Amino acid sequence: MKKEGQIRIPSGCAIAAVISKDGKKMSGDLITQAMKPMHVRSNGLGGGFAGYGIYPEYKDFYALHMFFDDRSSRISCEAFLKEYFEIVHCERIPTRKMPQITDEPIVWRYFIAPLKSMLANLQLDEKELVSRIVMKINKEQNGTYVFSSGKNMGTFKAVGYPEDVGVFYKLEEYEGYSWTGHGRYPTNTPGWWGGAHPFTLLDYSVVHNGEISSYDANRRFIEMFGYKCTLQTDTEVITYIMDYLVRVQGLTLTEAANVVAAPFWSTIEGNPDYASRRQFTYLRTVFPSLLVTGPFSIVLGYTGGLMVLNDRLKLRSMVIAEKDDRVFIASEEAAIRTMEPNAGKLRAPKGGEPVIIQVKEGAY
Amino acid sequence: MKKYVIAGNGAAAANCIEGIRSIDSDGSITVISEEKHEAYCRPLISYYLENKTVPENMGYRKDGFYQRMKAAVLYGQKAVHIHKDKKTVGLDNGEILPYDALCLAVGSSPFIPKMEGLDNVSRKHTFMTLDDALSLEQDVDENTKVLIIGAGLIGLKCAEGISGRTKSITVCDLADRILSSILDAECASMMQRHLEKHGMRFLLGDSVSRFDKDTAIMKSGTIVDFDVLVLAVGVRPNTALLKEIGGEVNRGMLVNSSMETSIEGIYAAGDCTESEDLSSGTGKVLAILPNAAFQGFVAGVNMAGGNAVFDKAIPMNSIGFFGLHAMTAGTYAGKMYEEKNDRSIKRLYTEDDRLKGFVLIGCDERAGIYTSMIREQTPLSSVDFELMKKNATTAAFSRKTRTEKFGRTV
Amino acid sequence: MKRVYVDEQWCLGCHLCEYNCAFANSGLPDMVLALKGKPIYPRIHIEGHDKITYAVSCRHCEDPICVKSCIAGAISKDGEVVKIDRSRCVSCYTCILVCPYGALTPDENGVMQKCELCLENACGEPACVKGCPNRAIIYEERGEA
Amino acid sequence: MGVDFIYPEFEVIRNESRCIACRVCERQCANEVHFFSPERGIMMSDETKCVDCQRCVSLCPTRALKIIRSDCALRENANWPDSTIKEIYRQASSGGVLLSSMGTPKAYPVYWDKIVINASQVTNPSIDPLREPMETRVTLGKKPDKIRRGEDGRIVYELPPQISLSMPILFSAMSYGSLSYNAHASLARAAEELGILYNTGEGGLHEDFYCYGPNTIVQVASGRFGVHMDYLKAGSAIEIKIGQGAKPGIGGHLPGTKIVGDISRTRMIPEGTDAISPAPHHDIYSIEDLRQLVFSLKEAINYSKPIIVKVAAVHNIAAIASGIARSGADIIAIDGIRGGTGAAPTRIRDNVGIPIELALAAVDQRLREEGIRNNVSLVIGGSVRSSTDVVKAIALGADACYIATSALLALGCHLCRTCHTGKCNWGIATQNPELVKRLNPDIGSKRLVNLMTAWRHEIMELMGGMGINSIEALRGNRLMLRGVGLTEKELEILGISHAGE
Repeated sequence: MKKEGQIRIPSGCAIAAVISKDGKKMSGDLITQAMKPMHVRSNGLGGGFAGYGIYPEYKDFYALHMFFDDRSSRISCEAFLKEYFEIVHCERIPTRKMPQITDEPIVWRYFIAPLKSMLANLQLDEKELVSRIVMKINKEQNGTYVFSSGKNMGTFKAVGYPEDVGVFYKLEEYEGYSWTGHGRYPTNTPGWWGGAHPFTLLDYSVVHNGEISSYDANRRFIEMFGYKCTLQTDTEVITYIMDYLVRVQGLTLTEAANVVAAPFWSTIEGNPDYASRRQFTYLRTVFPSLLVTGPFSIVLGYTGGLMVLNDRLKLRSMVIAEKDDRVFIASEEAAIRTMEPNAGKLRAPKGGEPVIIQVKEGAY
Repeated sequence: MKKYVIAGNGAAAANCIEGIRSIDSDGSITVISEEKHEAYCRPLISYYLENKTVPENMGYRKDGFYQRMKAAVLYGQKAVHIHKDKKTVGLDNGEILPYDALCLAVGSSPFIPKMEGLDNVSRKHTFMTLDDALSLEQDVDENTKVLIIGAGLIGLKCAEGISGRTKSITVCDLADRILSSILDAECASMMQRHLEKHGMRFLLGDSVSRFDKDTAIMKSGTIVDFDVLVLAVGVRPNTALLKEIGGEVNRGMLVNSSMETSIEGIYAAGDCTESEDLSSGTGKVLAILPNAAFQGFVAGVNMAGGNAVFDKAIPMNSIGFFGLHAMTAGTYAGKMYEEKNDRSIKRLYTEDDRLKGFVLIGCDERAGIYTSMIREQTPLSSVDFELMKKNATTAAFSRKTRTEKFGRTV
Repeated sequence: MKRVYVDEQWCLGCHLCEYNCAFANSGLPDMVLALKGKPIYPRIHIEGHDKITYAVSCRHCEDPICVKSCIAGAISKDGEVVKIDRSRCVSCYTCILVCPYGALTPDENGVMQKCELCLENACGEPACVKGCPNRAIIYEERGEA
Repeated sequence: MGVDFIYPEFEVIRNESRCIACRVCERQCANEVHFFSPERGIMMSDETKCVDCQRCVSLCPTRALKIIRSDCALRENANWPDSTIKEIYRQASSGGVLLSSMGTPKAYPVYWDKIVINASQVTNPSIDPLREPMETRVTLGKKPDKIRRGEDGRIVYELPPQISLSMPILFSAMSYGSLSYNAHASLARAAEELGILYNTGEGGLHEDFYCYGPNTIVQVASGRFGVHMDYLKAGSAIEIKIGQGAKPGIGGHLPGTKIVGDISRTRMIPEGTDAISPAPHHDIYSIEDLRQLVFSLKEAINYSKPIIVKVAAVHNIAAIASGIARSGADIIAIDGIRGGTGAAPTRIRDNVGIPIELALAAVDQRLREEGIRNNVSLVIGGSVRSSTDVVKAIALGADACYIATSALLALGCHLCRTCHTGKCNWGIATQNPELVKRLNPDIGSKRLVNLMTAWRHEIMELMGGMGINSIEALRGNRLMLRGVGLTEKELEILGISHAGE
């Protein structure tokens, strides 16, 4: 049977997220609990979380979370890393032994800083270098997989139900201002840890529920720009698209959302505002291949915020609620109620309408 | 409510009723009908004798015409006097009809020249009305010898009409040819040959010197025995009604293009009138049905206060005998173009860049195109006349004209 | 009113209109039965000269001269449609003499016939229009000249 | 050898019991196959002249006619098929190059027919185009590499010239001269009504059709016929034609007999002179020369419209396309071996070039590998026969498809493949006014609009089935395709998996 990356595996999912607009830290237990009422949306073949602000002591370093099939993979990978980076700190990521989670690979994290000489040599900025090296490892180094690479954030994922994965990774020991969680329902996979969500590149993490019909159009386009879709998952390609649009092309998150979930031409033409019409038309004309069709609901995590986005037909559920400084997002309201029974302002964003929750400047 | 009176009940009268009703749906219409029939088509009487139609089919309009038109008909009555100042019409039964507008559609009457011994002829007929035809029918069987005086349209149609009923028909005419009013010698002779093939005998350039009972002694000395005599020498417009009250009358009543006579409120239409022949520019009695119909309708419209003119009268005739049709129109003036063979003759007369008239014998295809050229006075220079003269065809018009004719409502 | 119009620009001179007309007015269910082995007497005719062809049928004039001229009262306007009551026709050909389009023609017995827009035969709409391969004959409402 | 008899290819079968001798067949056959025998009172045929265009069959009001292939055959020989032998006879008789029209009849693999399309089931909802918006609009042209922002931080809306199509189809180049005036009028009017484009081909643009400029691609080919400033400015795009799928590597030849009247005026050559398009452009002997022509044209029109470079699909098409993509061209058009022609040497048409599906897949992949796919749009042609061919082409990576034969079929073409005789009974590939008038553009344009509307509906249905509601999301979406009965190599080139994988 082919595993993730050798074949494209569509899957349905559960999503939850929480963020404090004031940048107040929350325990990872909160997001773990949120996944419980959505148990039936997963099938035990993948769960994961991303937390932001969890590594304050290493916040200036890229935190690489990695799976190794065996020790030798780790040794050779470390050697490779050292060609480009200074490894400031590395360790095995703490986990619990539990019957629900089995066949675990070796799970490590590295806090690294790019070598200045290498940056100058390759004429790259450090983000570009980190992203290229991550791609290179994932594409070329068998038995090694980088599943998190941002600063002061990290993802934790495994094959299993998400509520078990949270316990497995001891998330209650982490504190972050923003968390996303994901439970997976792949229709056809042997279950591979790397295939679980969130999917990340640098500090972008994506949790996604859906099956995008534009997948190969998006993939074949984005791969022109150095991205390698090794997993063949929607989440991966969406992450790369967001990275490309926001980091490489310099679009705002809203603009990027208007590319990915572009308004229909008829909607654009009916827009009374000339400036908006022009902008929408321009973005659709320039990036037609980055339009994502088919059902999806995603939460994009990044340093200092979250963006929620549905496909333009709103073919997947996604609700948002608030309480005080906290904003809650989930596939189902039940997940929100688990995190905060008294959450209010419950709403379902429209198809294609990005909702961006930004942490106060300086609070993260 | 206006009062309309129409004297006469032929094609002109029927069209006059329709003309009035196209403008005025309320006014009262009274028709004075000398004959005791609804309006019928007089030219059909020969076809009746020929068994090509039956009286039920001879009505000029469909059954119920007068009811639909809300017109009252006084059958068997005749207008005998008009009081133009009182605006009344007096009938032969003494009745007086007031009118606001009067139309004289009184037609014409057979002209019977004085002939010695005529009074002693036992069975003599004129051939003008349905009653004439019905009475003639009674008198003719297969052994009847018929003498018809007059080889004009009426006489010959009568001859054709009874040709199936009797074996012996002799037609005589003072003129040296048949249909002398519309055909020249050559054309007439072609028609004559055709008629002779169907058993007619002709005595032309000859006339009855006197009758000796049922024998005609001709000027030439020829003696013709007959059983039935038909007098078809000609007709005269009935103009007396107008003439006696000082209305302008020539051979027929004179009318303007609105069909009004010289007396206000009195209109005239049909065979009793004289109209200007557009093709010759002269006044003529054009006693043909289409003229009567146009005139009657125009008179009716104007009587009811509408505004219509008819100024495109031309002589024209389509007359067929035993399948050979002769069509004529306009005047035979100017340059003649001719095509002929032993079965047909075509003659077109042109003058001043116009088609003036034509004779078509045995070549009637699309003849109306020629007729309309005469009526519309189409400049020959605007058509491909070389083509047109060989073939009556709209293909000879310019594309633009054709587009107008065929691409629009006409 | 909807009338039949011709556009000579597109007429191919294929004469199909004549056959479709003759068939439609034959009252027979099959064209072969209706037309095989006999001359046809259609109510529409291809006319033309040189390379120009076009179909001519009754124009249903506003003020039809044939109606006024018919000596038998056989031609009338029924609404906007000029119709002929063929049982009354005596074949005098006066209508031929007056029609400026050459739209009336005799049938095999010399009885006059004309286009009545197929409104009362089995076709129900002008057969010439329906069968014209190049839309050179059109049935529609148009303005006056 | 005196005897050089080739038995007629077709037989005219006339059902005497149905024929009413209306003679429509006789009047409609420009080849003069049918004639009436007054003596016998029946219609007869001279089958030697029949090309099986089916005009008579189509117009026969009693369905008394059919044209069938003659079964008079030479002795069966797998190595020497009948057609090959007869071609030899013809050449032995004429001493000339064999000429043909339309696309090759040879049985090259049609990869479209070996590719199947995906649909959503359970995991992803299909979309009903009757209920939800379904977008088929495409914009062709080079896309900018980098978004630029002004000093106020707002995006600067700079964009190379684009052309917008309501659906991913254009009418391919067919010249006025090879096609009739009415065929061009039909194409132009349909393109306007549909919101797509048609292409002048190398015959110039008749003055009557300048009004369709926004829906016109003007072509500049090696003969440069009809090219002048107003012409270049008239359309929405300029196409430099390097080659054509039906005859890669050779030029064109419209005989002087066809250069009459408006054709001569439109082509700007004297009446009666042969219009010879050289095999190469004599100012393009290399890729850098192409670049110069591209930029000359751009200068001429002030960089206001995209430049298309059209090439035939040949062996190294991927590399050629890569070169063109770097030449400044905005759009590459590729024409496959099965593409049509008004006239081409038979041997070339039937043997030179490669199938469009393989060319498309190779070019799209190559341009992506080089990261320059965004530099150009890709239009492909060469027997796009249906909406599914279009969907498959788009999924393989085309931005849009050129159709020509399909459009001509809509206009009445029956693929008798004798365009080169100039006696097209359907009024399409002829200049004989009597024949030209057989194509009424009112009908022609409507039929084209119908065809495209039908295809568009089908495309939308297929997209909806795939859960895609914008054609952009289908472009290059090869996962939506699977091969059936293809070799590993073919699958590899097409970049698709086999069905079941």
